[in-house]
Amino acid sequence: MLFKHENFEKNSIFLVVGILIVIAIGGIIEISPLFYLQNTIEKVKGMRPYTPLELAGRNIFIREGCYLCHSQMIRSTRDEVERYGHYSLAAESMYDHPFQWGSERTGPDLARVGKKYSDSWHQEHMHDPRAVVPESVMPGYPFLAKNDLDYRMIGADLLANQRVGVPYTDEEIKYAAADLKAQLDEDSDGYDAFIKRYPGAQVRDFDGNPKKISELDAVIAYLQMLGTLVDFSIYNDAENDR
Amino acid sequence: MTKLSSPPAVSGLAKGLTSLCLGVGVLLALFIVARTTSSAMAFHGYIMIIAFTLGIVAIINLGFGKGGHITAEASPAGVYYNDAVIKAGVIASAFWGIAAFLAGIFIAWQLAFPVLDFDLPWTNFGRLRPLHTSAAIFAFGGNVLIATSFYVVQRTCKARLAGEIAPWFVFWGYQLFIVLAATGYLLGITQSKEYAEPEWYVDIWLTIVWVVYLLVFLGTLMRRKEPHIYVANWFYLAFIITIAMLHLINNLAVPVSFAEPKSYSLFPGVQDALVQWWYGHNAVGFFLTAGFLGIMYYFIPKRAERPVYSYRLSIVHFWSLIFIYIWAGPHHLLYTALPEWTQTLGMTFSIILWMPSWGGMINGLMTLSGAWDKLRTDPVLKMMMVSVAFYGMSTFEGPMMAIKAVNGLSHYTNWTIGHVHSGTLGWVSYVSFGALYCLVPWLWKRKELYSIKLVNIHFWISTVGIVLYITSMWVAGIMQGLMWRAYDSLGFLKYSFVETVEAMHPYYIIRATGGVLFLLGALIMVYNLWKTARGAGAAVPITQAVPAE
Amino acid sequence: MATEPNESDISGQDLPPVVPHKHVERADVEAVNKAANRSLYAAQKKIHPKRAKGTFRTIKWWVMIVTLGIYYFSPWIRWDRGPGIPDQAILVDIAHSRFYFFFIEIWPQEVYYITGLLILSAIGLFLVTSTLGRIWCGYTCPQTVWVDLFLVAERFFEGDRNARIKLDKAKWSLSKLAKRTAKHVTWLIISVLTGGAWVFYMNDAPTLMHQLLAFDAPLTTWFWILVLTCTTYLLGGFAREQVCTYMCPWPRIQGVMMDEDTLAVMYRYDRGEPRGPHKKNESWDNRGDCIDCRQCMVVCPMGIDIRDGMQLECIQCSLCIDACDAVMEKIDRPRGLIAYDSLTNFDRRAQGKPEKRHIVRPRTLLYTMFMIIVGGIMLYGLMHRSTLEVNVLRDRNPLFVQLSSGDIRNGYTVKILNKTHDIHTYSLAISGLSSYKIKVEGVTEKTADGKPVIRVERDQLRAVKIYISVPKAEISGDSMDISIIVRELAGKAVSRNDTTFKGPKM
Amino acid sequence: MSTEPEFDKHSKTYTTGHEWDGIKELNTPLPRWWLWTYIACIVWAVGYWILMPAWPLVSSYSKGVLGYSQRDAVAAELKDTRNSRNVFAQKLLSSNLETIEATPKLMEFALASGRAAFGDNCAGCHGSGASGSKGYPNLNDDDWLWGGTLEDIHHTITVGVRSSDDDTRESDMPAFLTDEILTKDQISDVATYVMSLSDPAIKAPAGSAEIFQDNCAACHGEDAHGNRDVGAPNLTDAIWLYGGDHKTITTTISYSRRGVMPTWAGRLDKATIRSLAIYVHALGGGE
Repeated sequence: MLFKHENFEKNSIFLVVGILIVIAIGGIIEISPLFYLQNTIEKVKGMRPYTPLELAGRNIFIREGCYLCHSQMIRSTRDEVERYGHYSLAAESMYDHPFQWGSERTGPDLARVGKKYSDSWHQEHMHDPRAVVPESVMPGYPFLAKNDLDYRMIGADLLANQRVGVPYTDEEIKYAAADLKAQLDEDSDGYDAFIKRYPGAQVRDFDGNPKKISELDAVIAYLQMLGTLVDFSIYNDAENDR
Repeated sequence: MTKLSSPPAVSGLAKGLTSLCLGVGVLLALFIVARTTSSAMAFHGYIMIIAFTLGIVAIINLGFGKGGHITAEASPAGVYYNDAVIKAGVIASAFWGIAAFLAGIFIAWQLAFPVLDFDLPWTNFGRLRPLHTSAAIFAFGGNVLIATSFYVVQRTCKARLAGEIAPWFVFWGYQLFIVLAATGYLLGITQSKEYAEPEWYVDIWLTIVWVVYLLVFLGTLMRRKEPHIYVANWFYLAFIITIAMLHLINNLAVPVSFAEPKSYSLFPGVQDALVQWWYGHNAVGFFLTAGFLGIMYYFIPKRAERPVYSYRLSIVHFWSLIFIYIWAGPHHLLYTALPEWTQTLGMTFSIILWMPSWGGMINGLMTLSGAWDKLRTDPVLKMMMVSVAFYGMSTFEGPMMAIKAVNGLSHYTNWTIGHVHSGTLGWVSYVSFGALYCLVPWLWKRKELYSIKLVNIHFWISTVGIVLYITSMWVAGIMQGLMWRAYDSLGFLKYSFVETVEAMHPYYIIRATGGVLFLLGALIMVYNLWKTARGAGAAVPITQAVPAE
Repeated sequence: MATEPNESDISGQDLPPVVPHKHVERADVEAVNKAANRSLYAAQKKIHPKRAKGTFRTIKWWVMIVTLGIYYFSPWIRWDRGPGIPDQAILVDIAHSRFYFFFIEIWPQEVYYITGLLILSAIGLFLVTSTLGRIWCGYTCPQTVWVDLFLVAERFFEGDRNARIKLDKAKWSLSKLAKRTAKHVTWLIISVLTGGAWVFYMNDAPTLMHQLLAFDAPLTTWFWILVLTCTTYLLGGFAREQVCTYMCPWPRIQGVMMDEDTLAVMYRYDRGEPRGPHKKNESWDNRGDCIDCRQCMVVCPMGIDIRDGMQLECIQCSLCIDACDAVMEKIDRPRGLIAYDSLTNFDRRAQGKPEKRHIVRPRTLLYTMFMIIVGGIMLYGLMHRSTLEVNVLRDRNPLFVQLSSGDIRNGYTVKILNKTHDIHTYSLAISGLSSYKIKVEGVTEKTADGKPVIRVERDQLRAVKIYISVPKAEISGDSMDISIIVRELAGKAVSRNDTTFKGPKM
Repeated sequence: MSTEPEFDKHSKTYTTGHEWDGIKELNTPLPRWWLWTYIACIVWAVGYWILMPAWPLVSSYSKGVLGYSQRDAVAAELKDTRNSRNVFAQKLLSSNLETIEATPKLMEFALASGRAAFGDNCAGCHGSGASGSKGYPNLNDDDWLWGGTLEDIHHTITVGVRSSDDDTRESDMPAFLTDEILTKDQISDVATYVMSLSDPAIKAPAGSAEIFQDNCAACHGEDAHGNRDVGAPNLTDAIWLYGGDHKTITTTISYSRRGVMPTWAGRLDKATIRSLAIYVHALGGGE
């Protein structure tokens, strides 16, 4: 059965083509169905794209490499569901570019950390993790509260997301910077328009310093939203078997 | 005997065209510097301007005043091998190896004593960990692969590397990629895809470099004077092609603007996750396995002076390995929101992968059958043998950890870290050290290494280091897994998460100590290699034989 | 491909190779359907080791009895730990994540002892291998021991080497069928017992025995018995030497652990060569002591010729030493033609120096030192193992509560782990605060000086919620370092846990 | 350069006849155990594919003979856990509340199930940490509108405040401005008076004490310490439900607040309500 193998050994182009075919098959069969099979993403109520502030927070989360220690994926096992809440659905990350499922848990899973702790806890924890959790090995991020959030490009961020398939409307892209500011102040003029565009979004000053739009504002806004969007009271497990 | 090949020359056209391309690169970089809002991106722009300009100067100087001819010595067999670029690769490998181990040790101590994070952006764990992994995999591993592949493909084809500018472009282009990636992490530029963190513009640069790498390798294969392509080259070729495919697809993204570092991955959530781990797993499979099997297939038979154990096994395990490895990615996503059918495929193919992986191990170690006594006297061979043993152990552990029931316990824990390091410290690093110990005397034309005794000491110190590393992470991982799923008598979870963090402390210390020992060994190696290149001690220069006409 | 040379079963000699004629160009073509080409794989060549007799065989019998004895019987040893706690001396209690080993009891957060053990055994093996070679492989490795056991059964039913070779070649007959069946049934019984013994380490042995006999055991137990039965049967009965040659990583690592001073089973070629048949009364001048009787190969379970020098296949079981010594006695030559020897000694003999056992050398000293350090740390840990473990988790939400009086209250969960086998009471105190009130949910008992008293059942963890309130005037800064001290009332165990007390930002 | 196949003495095998830089290859056949193990792995995988969801198809995927789904499996496992805890739920019902708090096992169970129920049902208003927000009381502190004993809390949860339940808790503070009981100035004065009760630095305007005694003391008490029977809060402490600044207090007096909490009697089973009461009571402010 091996007598023809010489063809590969004597002709480098033949070898290249052979390798290409062999390595392409697995990926094609495993990955491409995820794009066309309808049942890959569950049908849920409540998912919406990130608000500009949350997206900015998410980008800082990525920038600081948080995903290296914190997963955002509650697996469908008993202990994880009991510890962190309902297992994560594919639908919950359908607007994530890139995904943040993580691969290791030096710290706990964050998929449903939203609304779990208070803003003030997050503020202190980011400033000095060991001040609130003495056993923690998390690095301190005191600079987040000091840094002004750079949102000059936030409209372009939303636009890029729109291009990769996140359903941001042109209006949302246009008012991205205004919406970002509106989410920090319930009494601002932009509030009504903002909450219409992002129903159910949490609006308040997240970093405890109303005078400043800091990176910490964005990060806490992002964290407080995580895992809170899908309405599980009307989610049907059986309908979404895959 | 083959005829003496003609002395190498570089054409003016090639020099002109390459310089022109680099000139365009300078203009693009200038555009970035002028337009960007990100100071980090501007910094990268300046680096590129400097690098491209230096490149143009170097290219114009190449063969200047010698009628386009390159200074090179013919080998005894009459081939003008391009060894200069390999020498550069060996030096770069040693340098990046030390850098990677240092970064690893630093972040290991950070986990044991978080005060070492210093609460600054560029010193915290989150930014340094990609620095460690990329330095280890791409900077150290990548340079070893490029250097050895250039060496092996020339020797086993009896032909000079294709191109005169191209191999140097691959080498320096790759170093530029490393510098951009590494400084990017420190400045907060990352797309958060593990082992594919660099942003879009660095990805594009690597793509260019990699395509040239493929062309150089393929071009050399086509120039070969041997009728057959040697098995080591099959593996190198599969590694180069597959990495190109993985890199291109996993890094598809839409940048925010052509002057901004930030981009958004083309794929959403679950699809992105699978594409990433299809990439991530096969970065292990092709970068850290296929490529290094190429090293094994040349250096072990060469050093042991024994024939490769089985040609048939080479064929069967080569094609099986590259076909099946691709399927195993989903085992990184078991029990997640990835559809279950995909998980099943990932798990089952991981199990099937066991024997194809072991095919390489059998071929490596059975090659030593008949040269077993050399193990006692040749520490270089010792290192390569242990690397094959570690390869065997981790490719057994891997399929086992891909079994859902085991993965349920091991995933997200430090068991995975231990597993990866038994592969990277035991297999990848050891076979690389072996290759470096071989290459330095060969390239610098020394009779032997400066000190065999130091090789032995390197070997013993780093082996103890690996033992500390693996045992601590293995036990720690199982402990984490057990504590996370421990229930009390009422069926409620017994431990809060932070209790498991607290329990990790001793293991983090043992692990970091193991890392220090490993680094110590590597430093001894660098010293030994440096002395060898300098011609000290036993490393007396060999006088060059006159090439046969 | 050229045909493989035939091999007679005891051939140690190289047969003349069939080399194609030199001057005729050899076409690069292969006979596709030639039988040899169709065989993709090489069948395992069966080895029929003969029973050896001698010192080392006796040692190996004893090692086998002791190791198998430990394996089969230790789950049945009892160790009284008090009521409600398993009384099995060695027990891996998966359900309760607990490991018992006589007086030692390990909780999941204490598995670092196992790291210590693993490091100790790894370095221990390094040490043993660097001094005595692959003694682990040759004597105590489970694979070696079980193959030995399987060979005992094989020999019992099918006879020794020659009888077995004959039986293999014989046509199928009733007697062959009977012998084979008996052998495999015995192997399977051994395998089932092996798998069975394994599960007893994970469960209370007598209880499980009852369950097994009543076919009432959990499914996973049956599963593990099945898995271990199959692996034992396949590895011990069939795979045998192939495990050591191809699959196990340890031989490779051991190969590199050995150096020129390592004692290993070696043929003393300086004494044996030139070898050749020897007739009685013939002179021993100008020849070596090896009479090429090949008894060393006949007894070898790995199917190798020790006279070829160091080989990766050799597990150093020393049976060839016994075989050779027996022959040497018969022909009246000194024993030890095959013996434990080192490369250094070959050199020394060649130089006319006396032989030397170089066991104490830098490497072995370093290993020993390393082992003493690790062992010392572990021993210290075990001696000072606290029977009390406390974890304090401060509330995250809310960080603090302002009371109607303006006082500030913080909440903590204190987990007290009583690792003893008695019920204990513990007092709870705070240091770092000059004035405070402490309240423990569901606890009313107090010591004479007013500290809350918490009772924890033996071998249990109890989590209590405590609230500390501090008068407004005492608050200094938004975070104060405090310690929660838990003290065993009727003993010495104390645990001090640092945490913080939070107040509003000043 | 092709050479002739050679016989390798050590392995007794021929080489393939190729040579690269001095490296030759033996033509050894594959080890049989290797091939068989390889085949065995493939066979096992095929079996697994038949049993489990495995291969993607055009519009769906092969579901596997066993019809297994890990999400169903974990749901079933969680249900089993809940069922096994039912024993304790029964005990919660049959024991009186004080006994429960005194029995560690029962208490542990009640707290665990109370915590879960609180997160699902109460955290929306009272916050996940029960620290409340404007208009929703903080349940951690020691200030109670309707009483902080276990029995009081249990009753409040059962009947709610201004809910549809017949026995619901109901306070009835008039809207002093809307109902034209007091003028704007009087309200402003009495608001300052109320502030002065908890802050000695504030001086009450002349006559404001009288207004308080005439209009407010009936419910809040002459000393303004409140009256839990009618849900009137203590006005002398540092804790405010809607805010303690002058503007907020003025608004509260002018228009009244009329906070609402639903009755949980019909929505949650009795055992859960008991656990909730115990959980809230154990939050630190319980009396």
